[in-house]
Amino acid sequence: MTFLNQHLLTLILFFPLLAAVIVLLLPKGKLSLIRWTAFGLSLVPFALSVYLWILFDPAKSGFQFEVQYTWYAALNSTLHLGVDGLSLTMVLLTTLLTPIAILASFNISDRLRAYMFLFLALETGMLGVFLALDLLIFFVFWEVGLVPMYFLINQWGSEKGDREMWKGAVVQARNYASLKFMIYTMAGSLGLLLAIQLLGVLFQTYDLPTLTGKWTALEGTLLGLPVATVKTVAFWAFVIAFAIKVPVWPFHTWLPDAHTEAPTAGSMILAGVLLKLGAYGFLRLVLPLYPAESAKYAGALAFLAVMAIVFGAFASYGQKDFKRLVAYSSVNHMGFVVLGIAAAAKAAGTLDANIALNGAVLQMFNHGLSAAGMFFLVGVLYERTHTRNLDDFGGLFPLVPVYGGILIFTSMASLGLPGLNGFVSEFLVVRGSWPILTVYTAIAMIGLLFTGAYILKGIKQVLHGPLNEHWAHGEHKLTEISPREIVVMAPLMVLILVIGVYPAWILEIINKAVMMLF
Amino acid sequence: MSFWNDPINFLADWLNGVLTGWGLPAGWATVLVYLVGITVLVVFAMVLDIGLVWVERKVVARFQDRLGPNRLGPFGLIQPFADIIKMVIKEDITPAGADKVLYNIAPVLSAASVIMLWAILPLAANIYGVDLNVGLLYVVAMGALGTLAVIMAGWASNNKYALLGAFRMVANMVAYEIPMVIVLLIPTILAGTMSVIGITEAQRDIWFALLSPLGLIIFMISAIAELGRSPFDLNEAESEIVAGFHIEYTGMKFGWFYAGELLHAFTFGGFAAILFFGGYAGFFGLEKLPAFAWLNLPLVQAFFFILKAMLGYWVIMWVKYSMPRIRIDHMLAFNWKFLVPLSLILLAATAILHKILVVLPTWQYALGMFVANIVIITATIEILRSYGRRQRLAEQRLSPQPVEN
Amino acid sequence: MSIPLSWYLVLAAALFCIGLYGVLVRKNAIAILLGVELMLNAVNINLVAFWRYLDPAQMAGQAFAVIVFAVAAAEVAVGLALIISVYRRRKTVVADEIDLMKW
Amino acid sequence: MTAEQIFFLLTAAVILIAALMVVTVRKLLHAALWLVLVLFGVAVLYAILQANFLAVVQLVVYIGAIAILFIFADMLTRRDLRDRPGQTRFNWWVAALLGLAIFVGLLSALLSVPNVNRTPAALPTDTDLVAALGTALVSPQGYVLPFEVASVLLLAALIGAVYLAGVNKKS
Amino acid sequence: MATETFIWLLPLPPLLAFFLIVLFTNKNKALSHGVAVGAAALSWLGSMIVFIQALGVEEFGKHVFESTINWLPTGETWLQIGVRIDPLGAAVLFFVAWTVLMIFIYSIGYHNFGQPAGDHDHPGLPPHGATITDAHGHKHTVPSVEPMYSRFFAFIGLFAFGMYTLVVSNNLLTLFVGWEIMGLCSYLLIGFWYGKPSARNAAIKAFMTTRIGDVFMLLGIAWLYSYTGSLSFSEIFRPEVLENMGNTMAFARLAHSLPGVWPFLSGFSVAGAIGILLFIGTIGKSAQWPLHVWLPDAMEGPTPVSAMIHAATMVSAGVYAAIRMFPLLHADQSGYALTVVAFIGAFTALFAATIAVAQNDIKRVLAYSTISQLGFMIAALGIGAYVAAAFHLVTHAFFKALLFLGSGSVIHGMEHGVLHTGNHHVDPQDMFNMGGLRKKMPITFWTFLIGGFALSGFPVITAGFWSKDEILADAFAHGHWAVFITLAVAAFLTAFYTMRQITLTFLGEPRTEEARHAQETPWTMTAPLVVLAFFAVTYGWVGIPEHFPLLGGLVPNWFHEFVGSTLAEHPEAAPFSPIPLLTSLGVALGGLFFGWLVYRNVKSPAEDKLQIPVLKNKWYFDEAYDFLFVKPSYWLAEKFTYLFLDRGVIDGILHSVARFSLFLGHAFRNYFDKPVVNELIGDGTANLVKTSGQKLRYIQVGRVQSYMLVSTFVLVLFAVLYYFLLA
Repeated sequence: MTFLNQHLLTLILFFPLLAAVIVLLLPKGKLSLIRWTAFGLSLVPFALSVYLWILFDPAKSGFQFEVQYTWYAALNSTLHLGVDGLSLTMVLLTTLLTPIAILASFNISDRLRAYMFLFLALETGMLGVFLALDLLIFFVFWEVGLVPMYFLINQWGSEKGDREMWKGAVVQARNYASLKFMIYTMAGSLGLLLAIQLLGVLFQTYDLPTLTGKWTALEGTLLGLPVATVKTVAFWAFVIAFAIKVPVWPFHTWLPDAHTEAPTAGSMILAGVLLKLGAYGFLRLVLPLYPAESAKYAGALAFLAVMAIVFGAFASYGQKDFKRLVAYSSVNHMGFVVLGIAAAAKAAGTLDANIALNGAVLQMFNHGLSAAGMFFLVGVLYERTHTRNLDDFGGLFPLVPVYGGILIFTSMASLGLPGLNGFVSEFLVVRGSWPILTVYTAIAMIGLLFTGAYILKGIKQVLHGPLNEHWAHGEHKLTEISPREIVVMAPLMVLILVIGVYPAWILEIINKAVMMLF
Repeated sequence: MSFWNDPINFLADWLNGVLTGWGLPAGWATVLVYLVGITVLVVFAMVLDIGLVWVERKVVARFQDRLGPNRLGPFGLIQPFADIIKMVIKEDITPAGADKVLYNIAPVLSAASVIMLWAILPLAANIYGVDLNVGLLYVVAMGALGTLAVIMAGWASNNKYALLGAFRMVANMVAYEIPMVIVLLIPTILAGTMSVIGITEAQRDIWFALLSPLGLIIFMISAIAELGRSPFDLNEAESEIVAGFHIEYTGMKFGWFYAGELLHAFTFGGFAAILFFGGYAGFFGLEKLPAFAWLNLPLVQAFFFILKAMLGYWVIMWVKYSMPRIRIDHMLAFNWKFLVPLSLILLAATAILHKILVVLPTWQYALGMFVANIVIITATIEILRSYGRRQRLAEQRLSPQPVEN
Repeated sequence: MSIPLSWYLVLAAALFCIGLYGVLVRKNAIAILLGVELMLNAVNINLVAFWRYLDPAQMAGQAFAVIVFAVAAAEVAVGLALIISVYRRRKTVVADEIDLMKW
Repeated sequence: MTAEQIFFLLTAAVILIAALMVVTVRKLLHAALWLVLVLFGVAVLYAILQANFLAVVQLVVYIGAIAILFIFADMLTRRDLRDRPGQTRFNWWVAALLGLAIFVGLLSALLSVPNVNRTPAALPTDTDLVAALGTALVSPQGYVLPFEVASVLLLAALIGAVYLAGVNKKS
Repeated sequence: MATETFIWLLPLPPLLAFFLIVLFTNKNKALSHGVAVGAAALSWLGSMIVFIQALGVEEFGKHVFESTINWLPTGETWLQIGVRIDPLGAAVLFFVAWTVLMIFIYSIGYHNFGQPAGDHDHPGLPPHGATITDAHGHKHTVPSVEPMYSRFFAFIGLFAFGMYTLVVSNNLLTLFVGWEIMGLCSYLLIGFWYGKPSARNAAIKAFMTTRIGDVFMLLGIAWLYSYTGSLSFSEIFRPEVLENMGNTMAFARLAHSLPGVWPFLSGFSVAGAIGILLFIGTIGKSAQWPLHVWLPDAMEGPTPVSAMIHAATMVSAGVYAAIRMFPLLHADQSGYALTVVAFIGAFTALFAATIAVAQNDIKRVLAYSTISQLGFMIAALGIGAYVAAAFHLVTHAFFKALLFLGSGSVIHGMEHGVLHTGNHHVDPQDMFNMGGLRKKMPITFWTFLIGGFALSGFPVITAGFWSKDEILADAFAHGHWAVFITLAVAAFLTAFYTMRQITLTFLGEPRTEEARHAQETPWTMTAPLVVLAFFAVTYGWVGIPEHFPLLGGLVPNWFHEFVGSTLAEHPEAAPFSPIPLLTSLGVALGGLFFGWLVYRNVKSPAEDKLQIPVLKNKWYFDEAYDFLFVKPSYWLAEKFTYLFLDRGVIDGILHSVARFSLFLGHAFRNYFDKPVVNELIGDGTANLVKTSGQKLRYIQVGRVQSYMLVSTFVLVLFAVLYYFLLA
């Protein structure tokens, strides 16, 4: 037990990798064995992180369960892990979503081992970002998370669909999407790497807690420039990297492509966790490292966030492709996260900022749940009909009542219906950012309005209206959602409802963490 | 030092004295004394061997409900000598195309490999050839020589039956050497030494047979296999390969093989006694009582040792004359798939348990070891039974089912 | 004990060279292996001799000898297996005729 | 010239002669048996050197296993070479010269060992050599690593040999 | 059990019913409605108990039932939520409990429980009726049971939960929660027959239109919360807080930056601004102009739903919230807020009434009348008479529920006829297809009559009279002439179209075959009518002003006392004056009379003088909105944002970057890699190796021993060299 308690984070972090290797070693043909092994193994990190959640003491300040191993002595970079409320929430989300996603991808059968391997590896990558307290490690995992997702999209993405680029040059959509995703993120993280290097070279350490104090206190000139300038540049380097990942308008165009082309489980994880990496980066690195700059440029950030909210909603409303619609909804929702962060950055330390940040973090978690659910439901439909075009559906409710019910429930969650989780976080964000960024918040309301619009559009096109006879009978007959798929949805729905009704249990931890952030 | 306490050294000193008295340099005297000692030992073994011929014949007769030799002398005691004479005067054939040298070396080697075992066989606390601290390995090594002899014989006599027999024999011996070695390690572990004397001394309080009955069983089995006696006597299966590797041998050459085998059997009986029944000692600490101090007298010990060895020998004969022959592949399969794993498990269990339990008082220690062995035995039997059941079912499935119509 | 160390060394060297000779000249692959065995034994003799003569408390010599045994056993097992399988396929054990890899 | 030295010289002579036979004799089986003799001689040398354990192991491993293997292999591959003229390659004299050269080289190297004519050091009386060897082989300060590696090697060799020599069902 | 705890439990039964039905009993119709009605009855019982206990408390306005719990941690503090029943809440709770229960029971009959399943009904479309053969082998077409029977009860269960939550909550947040949940349910219920495109669109229209209001309301809540640091009524209505909010300028900075541009806007105090924001929510919810458009379309839903939405719950919820927020509006120093409210209310009242006059669909008439009645309440609120508003809210709830259910009953009866004749082109909701139904369905007729009179404020006996009269009286007393006159006209129109409706529906002779074969509906539908009719009459008597001639003081003006004590300052009852009384009498009776007079022998729409296109087309509001908002947003969403901005501009930039790098790559490949690296270096080396290999292969004879010989030789060679050269 003591061993467990001491190495809890390490276990959580690296167990998925181990699991991945184990899965890779299984016999090729035994599909169900592979599936169940992957699923079962992926449950272990979840159990561990639940245990972590139980052990975690919100009252204590600073990071907990810290462990530090030497990693790259030459660079004074150590494998330094630790959790506070923010990362804890995210870790829980990640470890929860991974098994669900794996369960969701039980229908995959080609190169299953590789698939599962990538998935579990991906989990380690993401967890690494959330757990790392060392900039270099953070960056490493940041990039590590990229690779498996690239292959997942590129190899297991939707086969159909092309994307014309210019002068009739046509690429297969999933190649296009995966490449865009990869290059875009990498391009963003270039600046990040440089900035990190700058810090590392400057202070001969990458250890986040120690860096924070030194860097913020730094004065005078640097590389022949006034420190303020350097800081500003570094700040933007960080911000752009994370803004691309979140994604903030106008860096968001990779997202709809990637989400649309990724396999169902892939988009679940993408929307559920990967987007959070960016927001988490803001919280963990940008705010502590650049309090002054972020306060200074909060307005710009807020502007972009509002743009994301409004245009995200609009774009989503304008879609004919169901999955793309959901994808854009992510832009819209993550916009609220960034808005909250911006508000917090502007008026750090005030109660409003605190509330806004609570909202932002909770929104991250909630969006993880609802977006994953939505993508999965879209996947369920796609898997049966092999089309995502909203105009091909219509009036499916009588055929699939249960599915319909679940779809409406989840949609409402992402619409932000009070009583479900989305509302709590959005309310907190709005409440927090209203006094700080009044005008932006007001504008954001347009986005909120159109959130309703596109959600209803989706439901209208899929479930309601005259029944499209094509799916009613014959070999196209639409089959009801299967028990396995219900099992996939069940935990998400339960959490959605529970958080919506009584968010305190999770918000307490977030709140404490946020209070300590300032 | 009196004769009764230490006969060998007593005599050796006396002889040494005599020789030096004749004016030989000390070194040479020693060498001479050694030579004499060796001769005595060998002669003793050979004579005993003659006795064994008689015993064997008597016993087999009893097993087969006959009287056995009973004409020559009382109880046919003279019979063996008659046999010897017969062999000696028989024509000594060397088959054409045989490899003369090897053909002639083989029987000698075969007998030698057995006799050399006697170098380390302690008849009593101080009646032995040499106390090797690697005694048990030495036993195995001699076994290797035996193997060599067999194959030489088989090959040299330029006869396909002989060669076949040799192959079988060798396969057999090499295979069963492994469980043999492993089991030999058990007394080694228990006693903490490889020297036979040490092992014997270690059993003064309790026999290893009680500490590791399973070890004893495995040892006996592999010993019999080493001997190539029934049920492992494929090498001379009269029904198929007329008489195995010594088919071509006649006269005294055959005699050597024959004698070697008998002596070998007896020797293994002796080793069983040493390794598991406390050899010359092992009266459960009885001798410590002053009333039983006489048990420590060398000759008494030697008597008891011979007795125990005879018992072991008798068991070997018992098995031989009451068991049918096993097919060669079954035999090997039995070794590789069953005996080796089992002995390995036993070894591991013994080693661990010994380390754990040795701190306890003797009786608890012994009890623990014994129980452990019993457990292993029962487990093995259970596994075998279930395996057998599965086999039967499989066969039933394979066999054509009656069709109802 | 009055045998000088040099005797062992000379003996070993001679044995080694004879083995080498065997390896070089014998046609039969098995015979080559025989030569190899000779060389190994020569080595062992040296090892043990040095152990005995330099520092018996140090078990290095014997330990290495033991390991050489292991190696020898392995080498022979695999070598002979190879030869036999080659023999099965090509009906020859002559080292020079196992030369598919030449141009 | 003590009895022991004589004994040694006899053994050495036997060994060398047997070795020469090994490399020259025409029948491979005889070569193998000569090898056995060599090995036995070496075992005796070990005994003289008071390495009892090694001596016995030499018997067990070499004669009991390796020699037998050789004989088997030979018997399995006989019928080849039976009716061939020479057992030695055409350029045997080159090899001989080389061997000689190396022998000389080795001698010059070996005999340059500091006081090469030393007599053996006294055996430590208190310790049991076999036990010492055992502990040396398995103690982490000692040679446990090479020991384990050797065991792994043996296992690999076992499997490999079975795979190679075994008749594979396909072909 | 303490009353507070009890109040906590009030909303739960319907919620449980919802989950039970959805998860378990949805296969079994009887079980489903059993669960639902049982739940409603439980809540009803609880409400009654609470209500009675509330009556028992002295000075109830001072010590209300309230209990709170921590809900959201915000920094050091917590956001608390809780329940509260004060006089206003109690009054609302009373009618909500009654109407909800009645509607639940009514739904059983309305959805033809017990009838056979339809021949070719399928979920998402209203039942078409089933053919059965009776003993004589005659084939009859009878109403068929609703395919999604259970689902309906699940939805209204959730709906009831929303309403109860809203009523019992003591803070804006949970109020908003209930509010939105009702929004969802109205969406689901209006779109209950989602198979019909019209229903589908109506549902979305309803949701979106109300959501516009909700968004503003959310802003209001956020602002209020951030300003006062709390959302519970008891906190935000503390006089000093209100004082403070009332006096601080809301848009000080704005007004400062552009001086005098918006004197009106800059005049707003924080209280006023927040109040207006929240009030916009009400506008959406209770369908006030300009967000009224959704309500008439909401008639697509089954009739009980219409009743739910219009009478009992949602729209009332809107007014209820507005009344709750009255102190806030009131606190606005400038008084703009109340003016806006009053204006919107009065305008809506008149505006809707005008439309109602020209409608032929029996339910749409009621829909517009609802809008206008709500306008009355809002207007009353605007002139500060929140008690009157509450009073009218309650009475209206009763008689409007009655009217809707009654109309539902009528439609049901007509459907009987339609099934009988089998002519499906006859719209059973068009009043011109009816007539003379009073003989066919007497109970429906009499109850409907009561409801209608109550709606048009038939003097003395009906509840509607008292409430409406009080509003007029207050308007008059506080000298809001504009409001007074507008409302008076509206009241007249109300009476007029009500009578028109009654006449066309029940009086005269049946105009169609269907009307002739209409028949009375089962007791599950009529019983609620009777109960509601009872309240539609009697509830008015609890609010008779003291100074009313003759009747004044016979029964104490309980309602005024009771509800009036909700707020801090106690509004004194308006002094009696004959003018408003006479006005209301006049408009009511006159309206009724004219209505009868005009329509007593109108046979077809053609003969109807009032079918003016502009009225018939509701002043073209839908078209206008469609042109102004819906289409542009589509364009904005699809063309501009997605295709132009994302696909065109942003992706365009990305692609051009990609193209540039691609070009760069090609350049490098063609002009550097291929010639220099590949040919010169790469292939050169390869060739070198290859040729040398060809030369050197001849030493590789593949003979192990030869190799060894050579290597040994080399070894010796080196050894010798070493020995002679180096050593």
